[in-house]
This record gives sequence, C-alpha cells and structure tokens, in this order.
Amino acid sequence: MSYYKPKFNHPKLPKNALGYTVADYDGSISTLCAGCGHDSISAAIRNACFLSSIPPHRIAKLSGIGCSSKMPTYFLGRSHGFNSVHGRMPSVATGASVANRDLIYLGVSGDGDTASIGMGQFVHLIRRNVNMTYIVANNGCYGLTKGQDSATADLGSFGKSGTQNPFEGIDLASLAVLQGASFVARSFSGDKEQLEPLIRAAMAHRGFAFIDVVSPCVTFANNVGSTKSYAATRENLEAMPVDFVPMREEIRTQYKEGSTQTVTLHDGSIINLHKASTDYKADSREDALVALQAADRSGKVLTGLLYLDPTSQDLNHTLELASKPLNSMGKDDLCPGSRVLKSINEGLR
Amino acid sequence: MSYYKPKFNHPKLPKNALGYTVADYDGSISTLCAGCGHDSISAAIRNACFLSSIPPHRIAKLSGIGCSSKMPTYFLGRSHGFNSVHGRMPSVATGASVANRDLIYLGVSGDGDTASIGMGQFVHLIRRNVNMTYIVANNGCYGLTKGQDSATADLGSFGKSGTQNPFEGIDLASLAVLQGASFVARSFSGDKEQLEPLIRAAMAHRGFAFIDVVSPCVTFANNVGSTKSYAATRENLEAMPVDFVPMREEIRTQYKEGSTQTVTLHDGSIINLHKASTDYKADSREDALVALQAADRSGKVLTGLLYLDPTSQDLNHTLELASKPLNSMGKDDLCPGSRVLKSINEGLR
Amino acid sequence: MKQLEGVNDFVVKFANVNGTGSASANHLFAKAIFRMGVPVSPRNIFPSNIQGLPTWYEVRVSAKGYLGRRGGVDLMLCVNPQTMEDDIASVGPGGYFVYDSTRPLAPHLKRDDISCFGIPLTEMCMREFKVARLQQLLKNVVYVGALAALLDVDFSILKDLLSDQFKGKEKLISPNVHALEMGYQFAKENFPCPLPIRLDPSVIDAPHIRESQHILMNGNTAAALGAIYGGATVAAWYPITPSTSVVDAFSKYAERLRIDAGTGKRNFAILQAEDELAAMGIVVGASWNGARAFTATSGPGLSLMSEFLGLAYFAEVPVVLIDVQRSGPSTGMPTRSQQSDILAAAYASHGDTKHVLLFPATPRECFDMTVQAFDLAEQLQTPVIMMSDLDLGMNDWMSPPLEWDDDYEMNRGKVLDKDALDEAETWGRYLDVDGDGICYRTLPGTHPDKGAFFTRGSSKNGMAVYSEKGDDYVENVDRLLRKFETAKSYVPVPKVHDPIPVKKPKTKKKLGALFFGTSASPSYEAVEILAEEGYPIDVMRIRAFPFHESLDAFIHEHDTVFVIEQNRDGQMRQLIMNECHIAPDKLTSVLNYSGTPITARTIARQIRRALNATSADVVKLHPETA
Amino acid sequence: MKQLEGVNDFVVKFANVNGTGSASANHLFAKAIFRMGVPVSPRNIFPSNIQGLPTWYEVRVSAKGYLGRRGGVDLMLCVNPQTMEDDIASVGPGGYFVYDSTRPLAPHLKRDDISCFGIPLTEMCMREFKVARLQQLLKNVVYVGALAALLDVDFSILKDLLSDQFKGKEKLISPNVHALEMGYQFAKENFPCPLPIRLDPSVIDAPHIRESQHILMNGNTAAALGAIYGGATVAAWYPITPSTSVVDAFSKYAERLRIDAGTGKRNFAILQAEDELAAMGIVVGASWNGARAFTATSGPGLSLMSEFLGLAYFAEVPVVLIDVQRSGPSTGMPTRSQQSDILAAAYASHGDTKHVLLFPATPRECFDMTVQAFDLAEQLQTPVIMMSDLDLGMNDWMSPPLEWDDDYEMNRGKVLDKDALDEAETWGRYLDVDGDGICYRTLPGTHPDKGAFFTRGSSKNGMAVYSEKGDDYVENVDRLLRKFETAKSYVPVPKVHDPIPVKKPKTKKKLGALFFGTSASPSYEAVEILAEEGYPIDVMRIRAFPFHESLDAFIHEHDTVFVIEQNRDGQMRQLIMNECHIAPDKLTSVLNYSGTPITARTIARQIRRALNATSADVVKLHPETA
Ligand SMILES: Cc1ncc(C[n+]2csc(CCOP(=O)(O)OP(=O)(O)O)c2C)c(N)n1
Ligand SMILES: Cc1ncc(C[n+]2csc(CCOP(=O)(O)OP(=O)(O)O)c2C)c(N)n1
Ligand code: SF4
Ligand code: SF4
Ligand SMILES: [Mg+2]
Ligand SMILES: [Mg+2]
Repeated sequence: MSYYKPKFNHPKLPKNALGYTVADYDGSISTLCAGCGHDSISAAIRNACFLSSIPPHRIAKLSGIGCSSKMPTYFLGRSHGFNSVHGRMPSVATGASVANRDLIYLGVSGDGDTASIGMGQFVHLIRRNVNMTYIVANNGCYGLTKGQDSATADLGSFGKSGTQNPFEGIDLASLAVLQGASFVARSFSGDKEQLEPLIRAAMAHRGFAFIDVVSPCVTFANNVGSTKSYAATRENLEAMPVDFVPMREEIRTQYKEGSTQTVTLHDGSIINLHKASTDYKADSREDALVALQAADRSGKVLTGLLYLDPTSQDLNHTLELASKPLNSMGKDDLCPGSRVLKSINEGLR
Repeated sequence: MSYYKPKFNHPKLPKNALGYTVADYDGSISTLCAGCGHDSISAAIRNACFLSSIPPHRIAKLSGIGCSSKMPTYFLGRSHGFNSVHGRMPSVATGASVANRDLIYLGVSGDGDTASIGMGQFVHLIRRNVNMTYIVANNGCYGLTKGQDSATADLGSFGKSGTQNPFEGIDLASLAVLQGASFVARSFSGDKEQLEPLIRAAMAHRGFAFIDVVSPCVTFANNVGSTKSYAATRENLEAMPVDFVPMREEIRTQYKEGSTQTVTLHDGSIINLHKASTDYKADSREDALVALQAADRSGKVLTGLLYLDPTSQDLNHTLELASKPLNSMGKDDLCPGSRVLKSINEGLR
Repeated sequence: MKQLEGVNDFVVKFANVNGTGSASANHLFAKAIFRMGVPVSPRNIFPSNIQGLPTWYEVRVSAKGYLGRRGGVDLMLCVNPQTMEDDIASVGPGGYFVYDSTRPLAPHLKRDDISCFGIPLTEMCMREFKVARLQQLLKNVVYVGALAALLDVDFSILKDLLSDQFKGKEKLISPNVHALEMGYQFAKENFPCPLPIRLDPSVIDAPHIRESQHILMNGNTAAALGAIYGGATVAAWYPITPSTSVVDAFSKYAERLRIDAGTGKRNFAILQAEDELAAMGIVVGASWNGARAFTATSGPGLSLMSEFLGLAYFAEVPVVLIDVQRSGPSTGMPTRSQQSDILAAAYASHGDTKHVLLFPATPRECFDMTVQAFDLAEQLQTPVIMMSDLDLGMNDWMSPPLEWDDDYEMNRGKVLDKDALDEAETWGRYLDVDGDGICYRTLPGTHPDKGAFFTRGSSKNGMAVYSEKGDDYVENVDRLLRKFETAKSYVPVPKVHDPIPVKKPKTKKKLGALFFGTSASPSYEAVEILAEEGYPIDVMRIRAFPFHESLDAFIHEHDTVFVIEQNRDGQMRQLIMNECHIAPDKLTSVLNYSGTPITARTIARQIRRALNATSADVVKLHPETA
Repeated sequence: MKQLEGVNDFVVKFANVNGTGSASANHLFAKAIFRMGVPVSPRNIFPSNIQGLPTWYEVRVSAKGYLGRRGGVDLMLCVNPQTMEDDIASVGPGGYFVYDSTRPLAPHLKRDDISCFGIPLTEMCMREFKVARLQQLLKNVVYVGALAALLDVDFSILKDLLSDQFKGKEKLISPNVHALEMGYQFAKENFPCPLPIRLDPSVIDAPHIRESQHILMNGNTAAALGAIYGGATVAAWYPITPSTSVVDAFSKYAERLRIDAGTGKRNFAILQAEDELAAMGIVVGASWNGARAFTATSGPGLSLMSEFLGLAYFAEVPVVLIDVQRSGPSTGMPTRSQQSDILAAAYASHGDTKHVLLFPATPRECFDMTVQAFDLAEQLQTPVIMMSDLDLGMNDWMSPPLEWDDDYEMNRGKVLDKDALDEAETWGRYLDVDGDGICYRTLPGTHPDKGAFFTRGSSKNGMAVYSEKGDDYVENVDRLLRKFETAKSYVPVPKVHDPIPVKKPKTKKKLGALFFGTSASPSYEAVEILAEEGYPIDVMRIRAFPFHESLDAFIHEHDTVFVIEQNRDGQMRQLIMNECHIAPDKLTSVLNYSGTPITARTIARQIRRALNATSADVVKLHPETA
C-alpha cells in the first residue's frame, strides 16, 4: 500500500480557474508498492490537470494491464476510465478518440504493455497521430507479474535475482521520433519539476504526444546493477528543464539566450525548452535521433522535450471528421431515410 | 499466371560446386500475376542459392500470408516450407531456428504481413537477432486482398482507384537499423544485379539479415501516381551496387578508391559496397539513418547494403545453445533419469 | 440420346481462368435473365489468387424461384483447358457442353451422352479485334452472345446492360455489342437454337418474385447499407476475404450519404486497422465512448478478436461484429464458403462467455439484421455477431427490395444522460435495478461529478468498485446469465412455414428440419422434393442465438429433426444440445463442408438415407462437391 | 459454549496483508504439519497486487487424508484490520479466533459463540526487534509460535525448517527462532494449550499417505519437471499468473540438469516472447522443425493463441500447451482459480477444430501427463493442452513421490528419417497409409531430394500439393476426425473407484458423479459424506478429452450423473453432451465459480438438494465462497 494517500490533503487548498482544488483531481488510494515510481507519475498527472484547469470529467483515461495500467484508478476519480486488455490500449484509445473528438484522452501504459505485447499497436498509434497523451511508466520490467525483464530492459542490466538481460533494450522515445510522433518527451518519475510541465504541454498538444517516464519498480528493479533503479537513473540523468505557459498567460521567467528554445503550440500555449546543447533543435527529428543515440552510447538518460511538431494535424483532421462528435449524432445526421433507399433499390434492378 | 516458368530452362545448364544446376533450385510454377515483382525476387533467390552452392534441402523457407508469402512455393522445391499465419512468421522462424541451428532460414514476407499485422513480431525478431534472412517483397499494398494501402504505402501515393494515402509510410529499413538489426539492405525487384549478391551476402551473414525489396504489384499498385510502381521506382532509384565474393574465391573486380568499402563476413566471405558518397560508412547506424532520412526527404529510393555489423552474434549465441541441434538430441542428452528424480523428491519432504 | 429439357429451369456453369474478365461477362448473362423476370441465382466459385487459376461461375435458373444451389450441371461453358476434363465429366447425361473449338476437343474427352457445341472463340476474336487485352476480354462476351441464342436470352436487354456498364467509357460499347452479335450469329447459324433448355419469361410459376419487385444484390453490400441506416459512425476493419466488401460498400455509401452538407466533413470514420485485434479494440473503444461502431471479418479475424470479445462480454461494452464465414483455418480455403464459426463465435474467449448471434439468410435480412444488431448491442450492452458467409456475402442474390420505416428510432439502450444523472440519487454501473440483468451505462464526459466509473473485466462489485470477493463475482456473472435470458425475447424469432400437404405419407414419424443462413433456400427446396416423394417435413429456420423457446417446442413436437448446416462437426446441432434439453438421437446432422455451397440434392439424398437408416443418428455422407 | 473438537482434523485460516512476508511464515506452519506426517493441504488465496492488499492462507488438516477444501473455518488467525470484520464472521460456531491485540478487538466484532485469543504481536515485535523490516516480518513468525502451542505443532520441526530456510543467511536464524519462542511462550502462559482441535501424529487413519512417502509440491513445478524429463528442448512463454512458475521452474531445473558437461552450453532454449501469439508461434515453429517444444499460459493467452492452434490442428504440427486456468476475462480475477477454459480449449479457433485435452488432478499427474503430452502431441501430430488451474498449479499439494522408469523412450511418432525416405517409393505427407488417420511426417534438412513439402492449413491434397478441390478438403478433414478417434485409445483412461458400501441406501436411483482436476479431491470427500448419509454414488474421474468409451458406459449405467466442475456454464457437461450421446436430463451440474476452490461441503449440499429436487435437471446453487 502506497504512502501517497491523496485523500489526506491540506484542508485549505488553492483553487484553479475552474474553482477546483487539487483534491478534486484525486482518485482512490493507490494499492501500488510503497515508493513505486508510478505513484509519483499519478501525482504529476493530477497536478498537471489541476494547474491546467482541465475539467476532470472531460478527460478519458485509458490503460492496458500492469501495475502502471492500474494507475488511472489513483487519479482523476471524476473521469471515466477503461482498464482494457494487455498491450491493446492503443486501439481502444483510437476508437474512443474518433467517437468523441471533444474529450481529452490520456493513455497510461507500462513498458511491457507498450514495448512487448503492445509494440505493434503502439507503432500504428503513432502513425495515425491520434490526438492523445500517451504516458509509459517505464521500469524495464513486468512489475505485476513479479519482475521479469521487459523489452525496454537495458542490455546487461541486472535483475533482482542477479540474472543479466542479454538483449538490447528498445528505446521507445527514439522509436517514436523515427515513426513520426508529433510530440516526444522523456522524463523521470523523480523529476516532478520537469514531468508536470511536460504533461501539461502534452495535453495541450494537438496530435499524438508521447512521454516515456523512467519509473523505478522498487520491488523488482531497484536493485544494484539495475539500470532503471532510482540510484542509477539519478546518477545518469541528463535533464533538459521545461516549463509550460498556457495560452493567455504572460511569460514570467527569462533564460540566457541560445540554450533556450521557445515553442508555441497550436492553441497559443508556450513551451520553453532549456537544452543541453545550443545546436540541438527540438523540431528536428535528426537532431533528436542523434542526441538520443549519443546519450544512449554514453549511458546517459536524456530527459526533456525531445521532439515537437507544433503544426501537427491529428487523426480527426486526416479523417476529415465533422466537428460534431460522432457519438452525439442522431438519426438526422446519420440515417438517409426511405426515399434514398428506394432509389438504391432501383439501381439494383 | 506468371511468364516466369522455371521448369522450361535451357537443357545444358552449368553446374555449381555441389553439381546442382539452377533448375535444381526451382519450385513449382508461379501462380502470381504476369509481371509481378515477386516473381523476380523468387528468381533472384533461386539464383543466389545456386551461385552460393547451398544444398537446397538445408534451407527452410518460412512465410506468413499474402501473394509475397506464396513465393516460397515458387523456388527451392527441395526445401521444406511453411506458409504459417498472417503476420506471425517471425515467431515461427524464431522457433524453427533454435530447434535446429544447422539449417539456413529464409523468411519471405510482404509489407502488409510485416509492417501492418506483423509489426510487433518483426521488431522483436530484430531484437533477438535470429540467425536468418528476412526478405520483404514491398509493394505498398495488400495484393492478395485486392490492393488496399499497407502501412508502407507512402504519404500521398495514389491507389489504383484514385484515392490518396493520407498516412506516413513506415520505412522498414530505417526501423530495422534503429532497432539494431545486424544486416540491413534495400533493393528493387527489377535490379537483379544488386539483389542477387545482397541475398547471397544476407545468407552468409551470421545473425538477422533484412532486405526490404521494392516489388511492384502490377495489378493494384503499378498505376500512375503510385510511388511503388515500376516507373516511379526506376525514376527515383538511387542504387549503390554491391558484389559478393564467397570465402575462398579471390576478388576479381577492382573499383576506384574511396567510394568502395570492403567488408569481410565472419565466414570469410567479402562484400564490396559502392556507396553514393564516400563519407557514408556502412557500419555506422547514424550514417545509415541519416542517409535514409535524406533520401526519403528527397523522394529517392536508396538501395544497397545500408548497414552491416560483421561481428554480430546471433540468438543461438545469446542463448548459449549447445552446438548439437536441439531437435537431434535424445534421451541421453535430455533426460536426467530416476536417480536425480529421487533426490528431487527428497528435497520436497 | 435424350436431351435435358426445361423452360426456365436449368443450371449453367462457366469454367474460366481468373483475371481474364470472365466474371463480369458471366454476370452480364445472369443479370439479363434477372431483367427478364426469370428467377436466377449466380454464384462465383473463385480461387484464392488474383490471376491465372481456374475459376467457375454457376448460374441457376429456377421457374419455381429456388435460389439455393440445386446440384448438377445442365450446360457447361468451358474456356479453360486446365480443367476441361473435370468440367465435361460433371455435365449430367443429356446435358450440353459449349467450348472454345479453336483447339479441337481432345478425343478422350468426347461423350456421346451429351451434346457438344464448339465455338472458335479465340480464333474469332483474334480475327476481329486488334488489341490483345480486348481479344481476351471479348472472348467472354462472344460466348454470352452464343448463349443468348441457345437459351433465348433477350438480346436487347443484354445490349442495355452493356451500355449501363460502360457509362463514361462509351467507346467500349460498340466492340462489346459487336462481340455479342458475333456469338449470337455463330450460334444461330451453327446450332439448333433454342435448346430444349431455355428461357421464357411468359411462363413463371413464381409470381411472388416478380410482384415483390426483387432486387439483385449481395449480402455484404446489404449489411453495409444496414450499418449506414443503423447509424454506425465508426467502422474499423482489417482486409480479409470474404468480408472485405462489407467495409468497401460502407465506405462507398458513406462517402455519398454521410457527408455534412454544410462543411463537406464526414459524419463517419473508417479505420483500416493494422490487424483484427486492433480493429476490435477500436470498436470496443468507440462503443465504450457511445458511438455505434462495427467491424467485419472472417474466421481468422474472429479467432484473433476472441480476447477482446471476452472483455466486451464481461465489461458489457456493445460490439457489432459481422463474421462472413469461410472455411478454416488461416491458410485454409479463404475463397470457399462454410458455416463453421458457430461454436467459435457463440463461446468466443476463455472463461464463461456466451455471445448473441444473428443468422441472416438473404441480403434483405443482412440489411435488417445489421440495423437490429446495433440496437441489440446497445440494449444488451454486449457483443452481437452477425453470422453471414461467403455465399451470401459475395454472391448476388435475388431479394425483396430493402425497406425502411422513417419512424425508426435508434434504441440506444439504458444510457443515463446528464439530467438522468442529476435525478438519480444512487447509481451503480452494475446494479440490476430492473431485474432484467441489464444495468444503466454512463458515457465519458457526461456529467461534472456524477456517473464516472472505471471499466474493467470481472473484478468488481455492483458499484464498479474493484473487488475480488467471490460473492461479487458470482452475483455479477449470474446477472450476465439473466441478461442472456432477457436477450431471448429481444432477438429475431425463428421462422416457421405451413407444412406442405402430402397425399399419402410414406412415414408415420413426425419429421422436422432446422436450418439457417445460406442452408435455408436449398433446404426449403429439398423439403418440397421430399414432400413430393411422400415425406412430410416441418421446417423451422433459426435466426438467432440465444434460441427462442419455440425452438425447444419444435424439437419436442417431432420424432426426428434434421439439422442442416455447412460444417463438419454439426456445430449448430451441438449448440442446440448445449442450450436446450434435447435427447441427442432426435437431432440428425445433414452436412456439407466441401467449401462450395450445399445443394438441394445433397440435402434430399442425405435425408432419404437417414430415413431408411434404422437409427436416426448422425449421418455423415460424403457430400457432393459439385 | 461448545468448542469445536478434533484431532488432526480442522481448518486454520490466516488473514494477512500481502507483501508482509506472511506467506512464508504460513507455509512454515503447514510444512511443519506435513513433516509431522499429518495430512495437510495449504492454499494461498492472494490478490492481483504486489503489496498492501488483503490476502488469505488456508491450511486444512485432515486425518483421513482429504486434500481438497472442506469448507468453513475452525481457527482464524487475523492480523489484517481491513478484513477483520468478515474474517471473524466467517469462523464457525465453537471455533477460535486469534488476533493481534496490540489494538483491542472492536466491541461490535465480539462473538460469544467462539473463543478469542489476543496476542499483542506488533507490541511484542516493536519491543524485541530494532529493524523495522524485521519487526514486520517476525510478527508472522511469532503467531506461528503461538499456534504451535495452541495446536501441538512439533516445535523442533519448526526450528529445523527455519534453519533449512535460512541456509546461507544463518544470522537470520536466531531472531526467527526467538520469535517462534516468544509466540510459543505467550500462548502457553495465557491460553489453554492445546486446544480441543489439535495435532497428534500418533493417530492417523490415512496410513497410505505416510507409507507412500508423500512429497509436498505444486503442480507447476511438477509440470516443469515433466517437461525436463519428457525431453522438451524449447520453452516459449509470456508471463501470466498463474502459469508463470511453470517456466520459472523449468528454467531452474534446466540450468541444473540440462547443461552440457563438456562445453557448459545449454541443451535447451527458453524464449520469453513478446506476447502469447509469439509464444505459440515459436512452439509451432520449433515443433515443425522436430524439437519438443511447449508453452504455458492462462485464459487470456489461450484466447490469443487460438488462431495458431487452429493452424496447428489442420497443418498437423505437434504442440504442447499447459493452460493453468484462472477466472475470465482479461482484467478478470487473475489470482482466482476456475476450470472455465474447457470449451475455449476443446474448440479453440474458427472452423471445425477439436483439441486433445488432459486433466491432471495432482502434482504427480502434472508430471506424468506433461511427459505424456509430448508423446501424444508427436504421435497424433496435433496440439495437446494440459488443463491445470491456479489451485493445482500454485498451491503445495501432498502427492505421492514422482517416479521415473529409466527404460522410457520418447515416442516421436511417425517421422521418416533419411533411410526411411530412401526406402519409401511413394510418400505423401497426408496419405493415411495405416488407416488410423495419422500420416508420416518429414523434418526439414533430412534428405537431399526426398520428403520436402510445403506446410499449409487446409488447401491441399494428400500429397501436400496446393488444392482447393472440395473432395480433397473433405477427405483431409474426415481423416482428421479419424485421427481424433484414434486419439481415444492413446489418451489416459478415466479413473474409477470401488463403490463405497452403504448399509441401507435412501434411494433406489443409480447415482454417479463425474469430475476432473482439482474438483476431484473434494468430490471424493463429498461422496463419502453422502455415503454416510445413505446415498451411494459411483464415481469416475475424467482424465482426458476425447473421451474414452467407458465414459459413455458409465453415464448409461446410471440414472443421474452429477458433473462436478468449477465454472458457471457447466462446460464439461456441455462437452460431454456434444461428444457422447446422452439424454441431457441425466447430467446434473454441480458448480462453484466463486474463484476460490470448490469445497466438499458445497458439493455435498448441492447434491443433497438435487436429490430432493423433483427434477434432476441442472441445479445452480449460489456457491459458498468461503
Ligand atoms: C494477454 C495477457 N498476457 C499476460 C498478462 C499478464 N500480465 C499482466 S501485467 C503484465 C506485464 C506488465 O508489465 P508493464 O506493462 O511494464 O507494467 P508494470 O507492472 O511493470 O508497471 C503481464 C505480462 C495479461 N494480463 N494478459
Ligand atoms: C488474420 C488474417 N487477417 C487477414 C487476412 C487476409 N489477408 C491475406 S494476405 C493479406 C495482406 C497481404 O499483403 P502483403 O503482406 O503486403 O502481401 P502481398 O499480397 O502484397 O504480396 C491479408 C490482409 C488473413 N489471411 N489472415
Ligand atoms: S511491483 Fe513494482 S511496479 Fe508494481 S507496484 Fe510494486 S513497485 Fe510498482
Ligand atoms: S496481386 Fe499484385 S502482388 Fe499479388 S500476384 Fe498480382 S501483382 Fe503480384
Ligand atoms: Mg514495467
Ligand atoms: Mg504487399
């Protein structure tokens, strides 16, 4: 049972633009292990939605199966959620998103759920540029089935039992960049300052926004030799700070020229990126790929907003969907009626 | 019915080192459409195996479902073949290859079979570096189901019916490079001179060798506006010639310095690559990725050997498999006997 | 030699090579007969290949209006040397054989019990036409012309059809008409036209067909129209024969009928998924979110969808799935027809699951049942699977015209909107307040602070709160059984027909026959044949699972009931055994699973044998495959 | 108040929080009783979660040697405040309740019909131990010490077990032993030890158990050993509860017993696949290539494997699949036990398919049947599915020791090697030369120019040449039926037992009971209970599908046959209805599907009701979940 017990919050909580307190974004009490990275992600999602003043019921939560996929029960108790089947959440999210383009879709998955059984659907989800935020709580193992290596486990990483993973780990962020995702970020469950603005930016982004979050499994992959332990991640962290300024808020902070890049999203929101090197542009896939490969070679965990296409057009646009949500259409929108059918019959004689 | 009728070959055929003629590598008559690119690939495979003097029965042919997956019936009639289920051939090949490490495994698939339904298994096949050659006959459509766009169809490519594909195509070669394939090539069914040596090199390579072959579908995707028609492919072809010198044969041809790179495989065979630019090294993943992205941007079809790791270690090595094939092991190798079982019982009291 | 005779009553079969344009010429022939007002049923028997393999096209003409296959061949038109030997052999004694005589008929093929007519098709076309492709294509039109003369097909209708067909490509009309005439002339000059088997629209003893103004269409198109009229907004699919044309047709009609007039935007979304798991996932997600969504697939896809179907059953998400059945397995015979997914569909997925099935028998029913499937799925909050097959889905059938009642309102089932939620004081997603096993759904985004819940499989209680308590589990799945009971009164009832009067019956036994889908037409025909022979058989056509109680009643009222179906294992019989309480010896299987649709003659023959057989137990005869 | 009494005959239940180390302490308790030679059966009833949720552990002690669940609780040891209310309520009148009295028992929970014993576990451990983790872990050991005093557990055995357990970590032994003693002392000083329910190894009326030198092991480990001894070389899997430990154990033993002495290389390959489709694909590929390969999964995996299972059935590729059943669906109750995949497994995949199933009831049978599964799969060239479940697979069972005959030779079935191919003049992959429906296989790489063929689903003829001919299809699938007939004589026969003598029977009816797997032990017990009460019931334990004819015979010899199983829909009953010819009213379902294993008391109660019920039709009682 986790120590993160959202229900016990300070009584006098500040309200957001909608008059909600952060407690209004709580879910039920987490049943994950004490210290599980996933709980920090839940907290970050809760805070991000609160800060961005998103009406909780306008968010739909989708997940597959795993400890990570249980997370949606632990935040946004006023949102509908769907704990679907293992590795196939991308398709469920695709269907949900076209059925009602007006809601905000938040997918939460694990590295097993996405990189192992879910790989096929994940790649095709990216390809369709479904308008959603997709967070992978990446611990390099199958927590819920007691810690086997997942497909993102790094080559040579040691498991709790002392065995070493003999396979190359799949880097979901690079894959997303290569496959054309319009928003790709990586973060660390322990880096609230970076994770929250990234989630807010992702939810403001139009199109598919992917965040790969290193989220240590304290029970099965937090051992010495595990490359995704808290210690190892902190040690190798190469974090590029991010901050998010929603539309209609003026920018407060200023940063030294060069290293900072400012990107404006389709809705007018602004993201400030503070990059490792000046010659890396967050809107270049090549730069992102090269930077990620380099970090990977040097055993670094490069976090931040890695790639962004602010002009991206989502699946709803590609499908030329009407602006009225499909799930709200009635007989008049949908049923051609008897006269048309008569003429169709005629054509079949 | 195809015009490529292997059975009717010239009577006085040359023999290879094993005393086989090329006709000994024939399969049954193709039932594909006249002019289908796939038939040229079948011919290239047949010739490659003949030239490399591979005993036909030491090859196992595996495929999924599709016109392309029917190909294995049209070559190597003396080899066992397995027409498995759609998109899942990679797993079948993985099982077959560990069961008998002594055979040569040749997987033949289509772009739908691999990039659509097969994406998940394909990525994991690469990750395991299964010792096999994997050829995708890539026509950007589902031939056998009458020509729908597949996941490799290029953005904006026109279908026969005049509809335009609204999605980004998946570039299997880039994907293979990024995911760590140890041998990645692209070719064109119309470029026999390049395709044959590539297949020979792939079969000589130890580990996973991938060849993405553009193979036009004359019936459904050879129309004007189709980016994978014969015409469009020829027009945009940017071919890097390759030749293959098996072990124990001395090199005949010589090429001008710089543009040529010579790579020696683990078995001593040699590959000569004649590259587009001198500063592109075939043993660098970054170079390959950058070159592919560049070609893609300029609408070019870059063919040749794109990436190669001659030191690659395959799955059999990773699994520390005994040198004796698993399928040939008997009771003595496998069954610990009653004494051991008694002691196990003891431990359970 | 006694030649076969018959006005408006014969079977013509074409033997061609696929990819040579024969199908459209053969269809031209069938359509002309249809336009003449003579009952006709064409069937395309094609290979799993795009070009160059043998393909057949069977046209049955039936004055009585039988639309199923009869069995046997009266006139064979063969232009495929590869298969000529089998083809000529399959002609019934006294029948007719028309072939391309450019190459003379091999002596060993000759038969003196049939009449052979050679037409030098290739030669004629080489002479008349210059373009190679035309030489090949028009061969087919020439033999249609010849058949027009031999069988009295109305020539003007043929010409009209050609001009319809080539609207837009007018310059193709004249060569085609010319080819028609060439064939017609050749036959008139060289053969005794018309043959003893021929057409005559003036003598039709199936007036009901002409009156009801039948249309000619395939089941997949009808199902697609059902989806349009039923208000489907999301179609997710992965191409697979023989279901592909369902979504093709949906797309065609949607582009015409579902474009928002003002904006030109789409009131529908079609998603070609990466595979069937994804297609079903998309449907589940869209339905969960309140859209009417469906997918169409065939056996292999059904297998891949089974995990999701189980989830939808337990999570109570509406799903509409159209299964156009073919013969199993993957790399089986994808272009052959069977009814062999019954058990796989009824019990799809692990654990205790049961799914609602619909069994359409005509294009008209494909249309009606697809519309109904969307209502049922939302009313029952569960997957509804419409079990069509290749024969019904891909072949053109004469069918009463599609009808639409403009007063139809979609039945969205028990869904609480914002106001309803405001009123509701205690609401629990899985509380059976009405006692019918059906609970009240809510959709995402409906209400700021009421009605949100977390959708899961089975570890939950009535309030949709996570629970692993045995009692909660049992209570929930027992309710699902209750819901399945409720379904019995929602699904289409079986069809019964007045028994056919039989003068002096040859048996005292009370005989009955059960069938469904494409087994229906030939079964009706077989029953009439047997009535003629003195065997009265009552019939019931099953139209849905779970079964209506009248099915139990029907079986109990009869001593022997034949279950006629197109699979090896008598799957419908098994389903009946499972769900009703029947003494097994009562149910006798009549089966055909060759991949080509079952014929009236096979059915009659199997039933005859069964009746003479001492024990009325499962008879498995080697089914005829022609 | 009358206290419950009984020597070597009671049920103890532990209520804990998972992730607190309680399971190993509870197992220590059970193992000690086992070492004392008293029949015991422990069961872990755990949540689908890693840490912090309620978990239970039930230990049944049975002088008679009943290893199934009895039902009810005699002594409840509760250290989980979350569930205390339910837990205390579940104790039978006259029973005992032991709890952590650091917090006093809430007044409203008090019951005067049971005896309560409070032990200040937390307090004691806080006082005695410094390390937080130890304080938590040793709490469990303390209560085990207390139980030792209350129930007369041999203390020296407990100490031995601790030292075994901590081999290598010796410094942990003394604090553990100390904790044991603390609990023991506390109980001795504060409670009337021993209780009327207690252990006494000197009085055991199940000598067969002690004689046969039973071992204590779980079914998954036994199955893994079966795979080692059966010569499996390829294991492909995807983790899923409750099957995960099969491959874990296989890996453990293989690393020990399958390493090539000379080279240190592996004589096996274990592949953790990316999902179950891939796992099955790997097995199909390896088996096609002549290796003995298997996978282990549970329901959701079975659903995902169904397309491949259908291919393997038609392509005739051996497959060994171990299905450790849990309750459906995905996001169902993954840590709860059921026997609810029977139909999904028997008919897995679309089209006409039937699969061979094995039903082990003990770890010993898990071992034997796994070995046999490999022989059967290769002899029959088809998938063989061993249907275990969570209760059998993950719980420790007393079992006769595993035995091995060193003369055992693997039966690789009809495979032609090079010499055989040289001799064979005409060979066709699908020719039924022996008439048993089983044809001769060849493996890739065997012969330079003979025996090569192309493996496909069903579009082929006897020579494995591509064919879409109806006759070829029918001939092939009819042969598959013949093969399934042959299978009946290959699979394990049902077990029957001498009827229990009943003095004056209360019924004239001939009663029978059918059951399988983990339903067996409690069924045997229930039958003895009912025999006591005057109801003689003959029993047959089903061990395989297809069914042996003795099953038909058994059913025909009885008026009413109870089919006892752990699913909602009576799936085994349905399978029997389908495959045998049985009047349905003969078969009465006795069901439990709460997710916790069925108990003897539930079975007895349901049968009693059925016997008094006028119609012996399906009785569905709300099963007890405790
Ligand atoms: C089809 C299917 N296969 C296997 C499982 C068992 N299973 C549940 S969660 C899980 C892996 C979860 O790993 P990940 O997605 O990384 O989540 P984590 O628990 O690590 O957060 C597996 C294999 C399942 N539920 N369904
Ligand atoms: C599970 C399943 N879904 C769908 C199909 C139908 N199908 C057969 S081949 C094919 C696509 C083949 O495309 P590709 O792999 O590109 O081969 P091509 O015909 O283009 O060479 C499809 C969708 C199938 N056989 N199995
Ligand atoms: S097992 Fe690992 S991933 Fe799962 S809850 Fe515990 S710490 Fe988190
Ligand atoms: S349809 Fe296309 S891919 Fe298939 S055989 Fe014909 S040309 Fe080749
Ligand atoms: Mg994980
Ligand atoms: Mg293709």
